[in-house]
Amino acid sequence: MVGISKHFGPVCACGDVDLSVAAGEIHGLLGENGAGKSTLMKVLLGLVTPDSGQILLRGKPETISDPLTAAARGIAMVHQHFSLVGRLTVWENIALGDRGRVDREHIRTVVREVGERYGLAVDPDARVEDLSTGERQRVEIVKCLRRDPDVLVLDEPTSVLTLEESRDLFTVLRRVVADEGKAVILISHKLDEIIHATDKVTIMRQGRVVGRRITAETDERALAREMVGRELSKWTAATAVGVMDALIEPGQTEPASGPQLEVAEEPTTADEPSAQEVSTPEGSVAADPSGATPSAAAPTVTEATTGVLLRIKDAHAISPEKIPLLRGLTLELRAGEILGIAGVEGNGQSAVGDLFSSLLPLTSGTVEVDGKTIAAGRPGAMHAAGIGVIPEDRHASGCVLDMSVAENLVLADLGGISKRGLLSRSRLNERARALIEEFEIATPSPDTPMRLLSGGNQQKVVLARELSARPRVLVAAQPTRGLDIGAIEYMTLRLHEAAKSGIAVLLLSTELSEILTLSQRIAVIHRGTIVGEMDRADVDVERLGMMMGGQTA
Amino acid sequence: GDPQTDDPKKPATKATTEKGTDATTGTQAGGTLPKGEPDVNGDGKVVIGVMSPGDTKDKGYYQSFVDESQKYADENGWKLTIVDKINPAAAVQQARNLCRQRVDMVAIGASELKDALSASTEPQCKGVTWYISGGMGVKQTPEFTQSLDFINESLYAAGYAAGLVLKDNGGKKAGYITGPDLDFARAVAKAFKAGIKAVVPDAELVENYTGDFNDSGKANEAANAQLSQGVKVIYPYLGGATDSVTRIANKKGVPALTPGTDRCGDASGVKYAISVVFSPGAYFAGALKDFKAGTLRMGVAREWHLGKDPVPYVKLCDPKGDQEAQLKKLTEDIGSGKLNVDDAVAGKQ
Amino acid sequence: MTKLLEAPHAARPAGPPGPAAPRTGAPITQRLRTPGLYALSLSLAFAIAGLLVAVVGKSPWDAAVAMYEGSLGSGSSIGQSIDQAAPLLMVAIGSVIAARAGIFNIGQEGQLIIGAAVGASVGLFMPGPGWFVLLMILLCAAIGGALWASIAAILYYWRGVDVVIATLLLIFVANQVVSFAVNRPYLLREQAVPGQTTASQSDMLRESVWLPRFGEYPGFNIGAGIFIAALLAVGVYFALTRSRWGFRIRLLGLNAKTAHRAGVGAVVVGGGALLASGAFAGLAGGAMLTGSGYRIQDGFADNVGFDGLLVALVAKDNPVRAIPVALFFGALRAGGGFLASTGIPRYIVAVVTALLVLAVVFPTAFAEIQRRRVARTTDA
Amino acid sequence: MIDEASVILASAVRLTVPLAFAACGEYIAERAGTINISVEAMMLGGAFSAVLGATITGSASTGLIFGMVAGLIIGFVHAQFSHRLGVNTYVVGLVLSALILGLTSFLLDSVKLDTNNQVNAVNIPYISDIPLLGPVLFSHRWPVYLLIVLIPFVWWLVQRSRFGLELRAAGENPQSADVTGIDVRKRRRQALLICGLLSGLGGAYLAVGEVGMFNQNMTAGRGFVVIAAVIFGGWTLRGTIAGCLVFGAADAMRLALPALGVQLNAQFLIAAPYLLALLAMMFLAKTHRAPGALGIPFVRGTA
Ligand SMILES: Nc1ncnc2c1ncn2[C@@H]1O[C@H](COP(=O)(O)OP(=O)(O)OP(=O)(O)O)[C@@H](O)[C@H]1O
Ligand SMILES: Nc1ncnc2c1ncn2[C@@H]1O[C@H](COP(=O)(O)OP(=O)(O)OP(=O)(O)O)[C@@H](O)[C@H]1O
Ligand SMILES: [Mg+2]
Ligand SMILES: [Mg+2]
Repeated sequence: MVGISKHFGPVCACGDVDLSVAAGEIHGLLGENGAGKSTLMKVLLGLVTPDSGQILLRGKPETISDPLTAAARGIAMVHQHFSLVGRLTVWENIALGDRGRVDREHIRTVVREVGERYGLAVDPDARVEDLSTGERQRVEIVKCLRRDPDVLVLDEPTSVLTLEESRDLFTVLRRVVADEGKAVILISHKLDEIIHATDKVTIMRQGRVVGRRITAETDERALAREMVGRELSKWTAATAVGVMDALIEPGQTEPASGPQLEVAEEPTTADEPSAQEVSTPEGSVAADPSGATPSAAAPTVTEATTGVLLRIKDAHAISPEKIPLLRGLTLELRAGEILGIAGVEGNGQSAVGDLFSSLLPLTSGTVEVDGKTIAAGRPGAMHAAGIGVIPEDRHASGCVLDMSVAENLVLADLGGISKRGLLSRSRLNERARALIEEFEIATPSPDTPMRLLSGGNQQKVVLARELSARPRVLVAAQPTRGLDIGAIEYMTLRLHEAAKSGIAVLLLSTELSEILTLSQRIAVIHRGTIVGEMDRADVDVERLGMMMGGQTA
Repeated sequence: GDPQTDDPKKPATKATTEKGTDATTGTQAGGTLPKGEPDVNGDGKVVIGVMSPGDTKDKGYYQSFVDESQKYADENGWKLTIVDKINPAAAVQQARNLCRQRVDMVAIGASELKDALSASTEPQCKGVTWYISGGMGVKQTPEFTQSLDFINESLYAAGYAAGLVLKDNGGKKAGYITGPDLDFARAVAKAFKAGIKAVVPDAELVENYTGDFNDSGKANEAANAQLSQGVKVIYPYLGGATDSVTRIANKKGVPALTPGTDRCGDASGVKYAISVVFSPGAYFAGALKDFKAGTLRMGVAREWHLGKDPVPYVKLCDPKGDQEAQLKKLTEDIGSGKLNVDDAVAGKQ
Repeated sequence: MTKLLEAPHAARPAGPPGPAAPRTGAPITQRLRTPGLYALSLSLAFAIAGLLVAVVGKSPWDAAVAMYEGSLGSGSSIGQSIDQAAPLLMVAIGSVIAARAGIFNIGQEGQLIIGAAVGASVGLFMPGPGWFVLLMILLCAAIGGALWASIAAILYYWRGVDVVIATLLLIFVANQVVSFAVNRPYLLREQAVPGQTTASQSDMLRESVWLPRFGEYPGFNIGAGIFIAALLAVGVYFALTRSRWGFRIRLLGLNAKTAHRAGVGAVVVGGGALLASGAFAGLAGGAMLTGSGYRIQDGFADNVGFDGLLVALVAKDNPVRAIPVALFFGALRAGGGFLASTGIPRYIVAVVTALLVLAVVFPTAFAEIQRRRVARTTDA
Repeated sequence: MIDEASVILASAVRLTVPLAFAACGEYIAERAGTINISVEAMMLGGAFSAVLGATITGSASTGLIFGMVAGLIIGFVHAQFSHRLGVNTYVVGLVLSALILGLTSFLLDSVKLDTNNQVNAVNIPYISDIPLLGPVLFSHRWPVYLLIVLIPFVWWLVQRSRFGLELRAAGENPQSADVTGIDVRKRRRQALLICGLLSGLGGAYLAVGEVGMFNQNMTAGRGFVVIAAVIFGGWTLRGTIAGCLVFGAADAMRLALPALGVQLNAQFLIAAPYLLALLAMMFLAKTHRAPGALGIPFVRGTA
């Protein structure tokens, strides 16, 4: 790919990008969220028409106008968001991207063959909606491989997988590359994955290529630096890019005394619990030998830790399709602590988020705040009980893109800005101005439609709204997903502050690094229930990974 | 200003009724005579506005109203404005619109549109003559004239004729197919049945209400079902679906009756055995004649009796044996009052 | 649920920030294009209609004159147009409320006739002073419409039955319910004059419960319905834009999940919006009953429910904008009735109305498509 | 008894056929994601054009083709407005229904149409003489046999062909379908065209098959019964056809019952298909799932 450029309005998703991949190699494409990785690949697949640039296959220029042409040219892609149709069977989904007559027997045989060849067994007659996430991804890969592509693109394939499933996947990829001489492009922003699985790596930042490396000749720190574009504090880097090793063996490359958050203006951040813990793990453990009460090292929190503020008891819930989401989840949260819930996507984290968003009723079990049971699922019940939520998908449930910033800031609390059922414009604006200032939201005016704000600022609006309601519990689901470094730092800082002010913070994340950076206590969720809990100080990544994969080792 | 604003539940006070025997007479007592008939508004031309609730191309009831008036208008160089398929809820407004077109007469084809009469007292309709083909509780006021016929008379006679046919072909079942299940449609069936029973006492009448005068698909199926159950004479009391039912009956050789018009010599490809003529067009023609002569009086109801007046009548298209004589006798008995049809229908004989 | 036209937010390309297309600095030709398109598509609609009139051997010019005469040509015509507009506007207001809450109620035709039937029962059987009974008729008609809509609401919120389909099918059920009632002497059927049969309709309401009329009769005169409708339109407009209730409805319509989090229950607020739209349709039925026909019969609704829905569509879900649009549709209906009285088959009016609606939605939709296409290429 | 049963059943078949043609079309449209409420318009337009065609050419069979073309044109207009211009599909459907009812009624007043022009009945030799089954199944006008071929074909088209696969994907999960390279809006437009074609054929069959003439609004709400049948059938072809049979048989029963001496309430019977469809949706909503994106306009990039 030569000189590929693509703009979305003012956003430059790709600017003059060159990328070359040789047969027989796994090529990593590394970059932060929004760096333009997916867009570049969509250009290759014909899903996005580039403004300029050329695609050369085996030296010959090709015009790829749609995915079918791409497939004909031997390019296949496993998308970041699955492209499967749930109600169709596996074989039908696999037939979907083809042309010509649909030959069921043939496709079923092919599915079995491909499955055998690469160790990707799937039942061709199963309905996709009945499969687990891991199985679905297998279907996606089979769908690509059955066409014997020369180039296979995988867009963040591991974000929904357990550690073990990821390893299996990389084994498959190795086989694809080694035995069949195909080229694989692996998109990721997880450094360890890139290091472990790829031969070469291209690093993108803000739509441009900023580096090309032979994987064996580089290391995570160097990659991280290139990816982010500046020397990062270890902790920020870790959060942003997911280098777990660095978090487990602290203090080796980073001076322990260094500030954790570069943008931290407030000196108080130095005392932050997680930082304290990580930088002096021994101290932390020593100060809290019981291990049950976390983060004893942070003095501001100790008084608050005595009482349990939020308690979920044996919660069961099912989806509208009758699929169990929660199976006996039990959880306790104290004021002033940050509890991280780790887990692989699809194991009930979203359900927990939905539960606190009042979106999910329980079939049995209770949610209590301060000992008072809350009617789960009733509109606004959780909010009324003092639970603020930064939802996982802010577009779906966090904000209203077609309302103004001001309106988004007051969604749930109309009481303060209205009189006898009528809204007061002036009070609305007054309130919005105050919050915009306090939370440093970059917006032209309070009346600007939410849609026009950048992702980070949208997230700030959500945060501002939730915190301004003075919640007792704050649930943050994937709070930094899709944000840039600056926004991540800001968010991290705010969550710490919130905990310090006595709010009980529940952090839901699929990024282990995020969990490790922020939490004082870590619980692991698997198949809708908590399978284990440990103190931040006692974290053993292997064990954590196994628990996330379902083994209660 | 509505004529019916006093308690609507009170039965009508009997209007001046003309018991005429001759449709062409212009001399009658009672009522008022609008000046200058037929050009009552004095604009030098005669315009008649015709209002019909149904399709005026239905080859039946509604069409006959229009056809007669069209014929008459053409003969006399009058202009006819036809407004059909009027929703009863829009009747008054439609009548007002006609008044604003400066018509000399508003002729209402069926009593479903009786609410239109309330416009007759309004200033913009001042001087216009009003005519309604009556029945169904139209209360007489001084502003309009109406023609009345009597379902029981013509339908009893129709039933009688059907009975004669049944007797001849040895059948015991007659069929009746109509659209919506209306009070009026039930009354028709009742009189028709009584007439049949007068000839064939153990005959049955199969009544079908398809729900829609124009749904020929369903009417056909009703006919198929009836014919398969041994119905030997069939009465398609329908609108647009009439002919398609008769065609099916023709194929099975089962005689059919007409709903309102004389189609004995019909060349349209469907054959009727009995013409039941209670055509509103025929009554209207009588009124138009008076109108032309300047003798049409408002405030009176003109009654049309079987056996007394030229219409209504029932006619066998291919009479056999003494059928014609029997039917003629019945007609005369009804006309002379020897047979009280209402009692006969009510089973009080 | 879908919104009228298409959800405006869905029309924009997704993806985070940044206006999708440069709005400023569009060349003048582009800005003139939409009005030009309107002119073009409207004249095309009229041309087709004219052609059809010519086909039956009448003069299109005379037809146009008759349309004008019947809708705007005189005081009484204007009054007639306004009278026709009143129930359309009421239906449209209800449609707007539902659409803003993200619910597409398509069954106004049924809600209207049920409302009218309930109103008719009240008007016929409730004793009391005229003004009081009139108020009760209107109130109960609205309640009747709301109750009919509530069947769809219950089916949706309880069993997940699609609102569009349920409200649509319920129209046919409503028609039969009313037909049943006006064919039963013990229910609403007209009292028979002895010896005579009756049509399928109710008795006429007594004059004291009719909606008052203003103006001198043969000239300009209008019923009170339009004042009620216009007041409601303005009131609902303010309620939607200024009140907490309106904010909640909007929130629900724009993002149901966020609304739920914020304590806006879909069942209460959304179901309420659906009921409100049913109530407005029922009220329209009550207004038709007490404003012009004074009795109910088969075919009473006469497409007012559907036309009202189209008014809301053309007014782009804005109750105040619906006022002129309803007047336009009212004029079409009034002019159409008058046109029929000149002997031109009345169906031409239905055809013209349909063509005009298509002509009105075409330019905006087309402009939107163009905008999207331009956005794609200028982004590129 | 056998005779009566065979009469009712044969009548049920005749009442079912126009519904079934249109229902095959509506089924395809809904599987592609459109609740097409202009079937009534397509049927009525088809019925009118069929009689017009039969009048012009003198051949009722050619009339069927006219009917299909009329349906196709209505489908085309609907498809362009709702799946190209993005106008709300229900609004388009409503407008088209009003337009076609008006247009056919209007033209009926000004065009002289044949009133007795029907396609031929074909009694299949020998088997049409089998008692009960013979007259019920093998003694109809020839388009009825077309349906016998059409149903398996539609099934194959939707369930087994590439087109059908893509169509279902477009109705279930347009976003995924889009990523896979399927032109969702195009598939939906094509489905509407097929729907128009088949609904037009259904209306045409009613007019030049069963009745032999055209009356104003002669489809009398059959299009909405068709929609009810697809819902009743839980969006499967089997169920849809079964739904048509149920509604057709119910009508046949109610029209035949008086002849057998039973009279039921007319209003209730007319409302019955709609009530049945509502009940079906109520009780089968959980097992019979509608296509995932049914009634949701597709806009690229809104997942
Ligand atoms: N259809 C679109 N319309 C507008 N902007 C878009 C569109 N698709 C992507 N973008 C923008 O282009 C930029 C690059 O997006 P892209 O999806 O390629 O990032 P990425 O590197 O894949 O990020 P991630 O790791 O989050 O998947 C982002 O700023 C994104 O918001
Ligand atoms: N007309 C037909 N001809 C032959 N087989 C049929 C027919 N209709 C249904 N079937 C059988 O019924 C099965 C289900 O078909 P149907 O059309 O009802 O599927 P569906 O439920 O609509 O599809 P999905 O399962 O994707 O929702 C098919 O696999 C086929 O074996
Ligand atoms: Mg991406
Ligand atoms: Mg004159």
